[in-house]
Amino acid sequence: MSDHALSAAQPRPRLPAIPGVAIVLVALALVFAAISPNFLSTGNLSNILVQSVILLLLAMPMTLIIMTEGLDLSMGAVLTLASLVLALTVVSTQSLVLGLAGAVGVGLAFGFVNGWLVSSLRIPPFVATLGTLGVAQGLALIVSDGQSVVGIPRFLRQVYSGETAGIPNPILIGAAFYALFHVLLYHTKFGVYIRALGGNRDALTLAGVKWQRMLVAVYMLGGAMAGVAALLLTARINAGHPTAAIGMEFDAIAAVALGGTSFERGNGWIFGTLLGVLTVGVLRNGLNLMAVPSSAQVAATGALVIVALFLDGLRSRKP
Amino acid sequence: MLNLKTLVVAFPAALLSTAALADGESIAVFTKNQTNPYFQAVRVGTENAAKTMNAKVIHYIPTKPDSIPEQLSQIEDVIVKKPNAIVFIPVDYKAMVPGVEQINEAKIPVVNVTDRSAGGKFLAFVGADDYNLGLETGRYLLKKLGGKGNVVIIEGVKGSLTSIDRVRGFNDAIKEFKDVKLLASQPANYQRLQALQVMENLMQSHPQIDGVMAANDGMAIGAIEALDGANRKAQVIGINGTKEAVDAIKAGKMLASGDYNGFVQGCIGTMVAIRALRGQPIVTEVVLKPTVVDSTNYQPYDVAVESRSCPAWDQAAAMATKTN
Amino acid sequence: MRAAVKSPPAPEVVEEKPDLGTPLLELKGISKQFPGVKALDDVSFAIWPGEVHMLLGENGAGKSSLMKCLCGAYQADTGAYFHMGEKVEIRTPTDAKKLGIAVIFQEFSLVPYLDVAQNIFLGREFKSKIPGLLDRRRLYAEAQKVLDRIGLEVDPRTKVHTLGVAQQQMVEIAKALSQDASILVMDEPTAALSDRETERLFAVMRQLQAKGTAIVYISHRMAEVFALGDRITVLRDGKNVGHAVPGETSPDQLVRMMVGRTVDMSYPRNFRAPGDVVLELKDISATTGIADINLVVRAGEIVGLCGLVGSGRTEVARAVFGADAITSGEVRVFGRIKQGGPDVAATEGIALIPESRKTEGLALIRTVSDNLAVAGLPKLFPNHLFSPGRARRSAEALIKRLRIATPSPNQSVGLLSGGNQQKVVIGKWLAAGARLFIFDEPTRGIDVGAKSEIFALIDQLVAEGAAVLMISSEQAEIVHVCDRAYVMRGRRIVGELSRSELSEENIVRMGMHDE
Amino acid sequence: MSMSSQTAGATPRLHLSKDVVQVIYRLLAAGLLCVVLAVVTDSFLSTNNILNVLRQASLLFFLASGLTLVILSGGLDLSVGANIGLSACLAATVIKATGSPVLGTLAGLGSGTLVGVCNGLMVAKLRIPSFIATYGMLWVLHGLTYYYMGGETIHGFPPGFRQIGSGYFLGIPIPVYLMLGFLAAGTFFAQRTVWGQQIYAIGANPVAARLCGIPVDRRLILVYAFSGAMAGVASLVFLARLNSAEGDIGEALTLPAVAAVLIGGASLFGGVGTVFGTFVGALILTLVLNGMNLLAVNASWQPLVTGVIVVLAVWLDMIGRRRT
Repeated sequence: MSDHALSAAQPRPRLPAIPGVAIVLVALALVFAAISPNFLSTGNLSNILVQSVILLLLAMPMTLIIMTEGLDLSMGAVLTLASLVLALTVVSTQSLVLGLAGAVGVGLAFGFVNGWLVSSLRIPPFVATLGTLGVAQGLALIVSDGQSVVGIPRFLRQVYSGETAGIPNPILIGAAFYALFHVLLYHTKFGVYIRALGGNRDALTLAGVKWQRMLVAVYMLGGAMAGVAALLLTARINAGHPTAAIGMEFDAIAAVALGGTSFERGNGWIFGTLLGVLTVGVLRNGLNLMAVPSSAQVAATGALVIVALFLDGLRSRKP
Repeated sequence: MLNLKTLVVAFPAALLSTAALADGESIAVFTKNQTNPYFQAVRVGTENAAKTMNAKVIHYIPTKPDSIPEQLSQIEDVIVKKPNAIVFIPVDYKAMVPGVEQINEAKIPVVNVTDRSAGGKFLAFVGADDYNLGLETGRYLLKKLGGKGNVVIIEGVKGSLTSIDRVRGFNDAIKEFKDVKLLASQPANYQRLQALQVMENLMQSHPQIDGVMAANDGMAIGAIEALDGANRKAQVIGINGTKEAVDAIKAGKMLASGDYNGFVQGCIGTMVAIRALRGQPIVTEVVLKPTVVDSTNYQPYDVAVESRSCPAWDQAAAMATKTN
Repeated sequence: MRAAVKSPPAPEVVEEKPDLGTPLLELKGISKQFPGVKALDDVSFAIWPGEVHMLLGENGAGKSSLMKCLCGAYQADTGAYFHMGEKVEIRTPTDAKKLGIAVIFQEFSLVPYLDVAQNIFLGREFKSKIPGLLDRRRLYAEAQKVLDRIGLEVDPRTKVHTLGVAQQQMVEIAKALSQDASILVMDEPTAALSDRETERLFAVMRQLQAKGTAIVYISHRMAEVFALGDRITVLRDGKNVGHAVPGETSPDQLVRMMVGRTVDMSYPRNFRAPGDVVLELKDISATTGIADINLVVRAGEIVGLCGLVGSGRTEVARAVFGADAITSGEVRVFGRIKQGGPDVAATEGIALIPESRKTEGLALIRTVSDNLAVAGLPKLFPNHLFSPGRARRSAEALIKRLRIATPSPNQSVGLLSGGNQQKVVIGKWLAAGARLFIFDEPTRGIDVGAKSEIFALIDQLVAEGAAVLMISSEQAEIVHVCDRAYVMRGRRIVGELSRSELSEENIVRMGMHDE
Repeated sequence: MSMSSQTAGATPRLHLSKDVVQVIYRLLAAGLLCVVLAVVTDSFLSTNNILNVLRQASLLFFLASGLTLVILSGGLDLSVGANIGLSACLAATVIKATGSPVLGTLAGLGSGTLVGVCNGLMVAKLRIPSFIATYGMLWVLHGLTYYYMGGETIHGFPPGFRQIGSGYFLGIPIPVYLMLGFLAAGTFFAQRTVWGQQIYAIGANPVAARLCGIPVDRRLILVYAFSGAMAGVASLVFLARLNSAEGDIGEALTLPAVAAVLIGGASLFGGVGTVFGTFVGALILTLVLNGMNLLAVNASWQPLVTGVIVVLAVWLDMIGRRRT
């Protein structure tokens, strides 16, 4: 290890390495554009973006959580529960604000518990959030008694299906939150501390930063974003459903990994996650347009994750 | 009779700019998952019908079984591709309504199959009456038991329309027999293994179980395996009339299965869609009559779905419960 | 107090009352208890402005614990702190910071994926005018100022993980300096630095001293103690065992105080005629950048491999062991061409004692016994069946032979001191029956007493016919111990020094960069 | 140095390793659970129910035991459930095609192991984090299985083959014997072989293990191959028990298997845990679910209770470890 010192002494040319995910994304887009004439239509591209937003809303906080060397397996289940709470609240009160407050509240509560288990009880994040995954899933089934919640008023659906200034609302929401996360990670203390949480917690302790609180905050941010995503999901499916987003946390984790964020040492970037989410979206969309059988789509999703990580691995191994 | 029921419906064809299409139409078929044999039967039915009518079908199945967001995405993608018509089984009859509305907006004619959607405009609905299927099959079991004894119900996925209606049918059948006692009603999510374990556990709490009503064949067979494993006997019924259930009925292990006939649903759904495109007369609702498959009448079901063939349109139209 | 130093064996604690006025910071009667260990036992300690106060002691003597109490990372169980004569509390790092205490830690407190500037100002970010955001321009400007001050030519936007160990240490120093502390604590700051960087650091220290900054300096290098120190405090077993002033004491006396017994610091060697060639490298180049490496190690000799940090020494060791891929050339071990990875190397009798014990040498959560067995498993259990009893007996024999201080073979190895951990790393290769040992910085972070034990052990190994290749940054060690030495520069071997030519001057001359 | 005085006076005392202490606590917990269930339900203590619990635990244990080795080595295998699906379907096909249970068994074990080897290669050679590599593999396997099965089921196997899932010997189900056999074999492998010890070493510090001359890559491939092979074993027992193969047969089992390993005391950081602990973990998980069924608790509560137990078990462990 010590012997890398010399080479590092000369300032390295600042050539950003092209991440595996970008190569994969461009390759996929080229292939689909060549094969399927509809792929590059404005309608379809906007389609892909709109469909990717819910996953993006989960994958961005997941990126931050993974950068702290954490993981949140409960996100899909919390999203489901939040969506049910939102649907029930909106149906009974006709108030979007109350509904959203309820959903975000549920998310924050689960995020707090996750963060508390991880930071105060020092339970490994995988275990802690596997536990809360079960709790959220159970609560979702109990709250809904296994039934869909319907009768969602029109104004809620408008959140998802409406447009503002000619741009679909979900894209605007996604863009706004992307900007927020970018600023959060690169222009605030919080972002600096997130990388320190994953990279070297002792450094924070010695700098007098109360990192336990930061860690709880990161998980709470994840919960809150699940609450926001619940708004879009509920508006999208026009109902609350007890299994609507089960397993979505794994999609989010895969997108983050695809984007090149590492599970160690606080090495991650939010733009990579955006690319990861889009790659998943483009792949699904393209395969659907090409009418590829569903079984092949399933396998392709798995292969995509493996190939992108393999490409990243190849490059990082070069000296 | 036939002529009365079958009326010409001209408007869907008029919507199409390419009304002249005689054949080669593409039909997008939406099913819930890749694992349940029932949906495979539907898919084979659609393919069979399309083949005879010289059209082609493309299947869209969520990669995650029964995933609502994924089926919605698939609808959006399919709309871009603009197939001539859609045959549609919603993964959730309530939550997929926005998807159906998008299809309607894109002016793609769509036929609803199996689960009746809670909203949206369809050319027709083709399905079976889950409630009556449950009621009839349940009655059949209870009569075999001599109108008395202890029974358990194994439910499907909680909140799914098919499970709710079938279980309601079971319960109403039980109410008709005063001497029948319902011991328990537990969900096993249409999963064989879960049904097996639920049954194993139920046998612990209930030393005498005479009859088992399962909301599908897979669960019924899971329950039979559990009974076999414990060396206990009970009469078991399921629903769907799958090949596996027919084999079990033949072997005397299973009493009966209510025929849900996904194959025919697929056939008729596709026929309606294609006929509408070609400006031919269609029907607007087909609810298949419940048939209980038992050891006396299993022969027609004792063939793989792939080697069955669709009914002719006259026969199909004869089953219609509503026409325009 | 001076009398105490002159009268071995170890003196009792002596009260010290120099006429320097009020100390800048005074610690009185500090004690700190950990489960099973009393890390600090009634330690008192004072620092005056403008002095360099040397803190000496073996590993585990309590230096690090004392420092951590000083900077608020630990809370002392008992004792009091006085700042300029006033009683103060130090319970958190923030308290310490308010008193102007800054610390340069030996174990890096840097965050790998933050850049140099962000690391320097971690926890002290500059707020932008827009609420909640950071002022990045000011951050980099301020960082550049600090870097200029210590002469580190690195872009403040460089991510720290791309830097070498020496540069990271310099960033660590920059981080402490940027706090404009009145009390600066340095824990072996030069351990990873080259001579050039060390010189720069000393120059900065002299500036600080002139400005009245008090410096607490921990070192295992006697030369530094005498070159820099104004006052010396020695700790042993968590107790304050004495004070001294450099001009009035000698290295031997200090060592006696640290160890509590007489230690021979000359690392005696019994030089004898070397045997057959054990290791031969012919024109080796590897993916890690080393090129055209030729060297020979014979049975019964210790061959040194020296050069600056970063000159490619570790890479040579790893290439021999098969840990990094070789692109050209051949490695011959016991006359046979060696190919393959570390597993092949191990079966052929090669042992690597890596530079970083904790991350590369040991499984810290496992027991001493497990760690001692791990390399020798195929040899101890040739039929592939593991026997805990036999593993334990083998471990007990090694613990005895190597004098490893552990309460039981079942102790977690992470709880042992550095020297004992190093013995475990060596012990596992004895169990594996290795005949060629490659030591990479075998004495880094190890106290004086353990050092001489380890050199005695190495001497014993070669006496029994083993061959040893030893990497060390401490030229004195190479000079004392080695039969011959190769010197590296810029990832190539630039020369070989025979026993008669071996001197620190020659090593430094050959190893320096042409500038 | 401060230790030297202690060495001299160290007296040999009964040394219980942390692993052993952990397992004792878990056995106590399982025992307590049994006592509680015996008191609050009347059916728990029947022989049938005990055998029932053991048999259900065995299915979980097969999967969890292979997973334990992976987790010991510091990795994770999320593909085990999907692996069961593919292996069961292939084994079923071979049995159907050849009529030979032996060939079918070989096919199931072979495909399971092959998948494991692929996982191992990805983790060891391509250096993809195991979590992601096996998650990708999960999808690939699902895709293959779905494609291969086309939504059908394969059912009806020879009675001889079915014995391994539903047979009895001396009144005890065969899977229970299999479980005890694999428990003994797994424990022997982990504790009493050189390879087992090397796997612990790899889990505790992979870099140090490599620099100790342990062929880390080969051992990792071995570990994942074992995990795959155990998925193969599980697939065969499932097949024999359920008498049918479906694509999604093992889907719901991955996370419970991970939970069983965690409840059993293994650490996701690697190097800590025992196969016996996992056995007790599987037992505790099964006991809780069995108890909830016997008490007729709504099935919706199951994920919630499982989640709480996982967190509780790991937390108590950590408290225990911090004290020592």
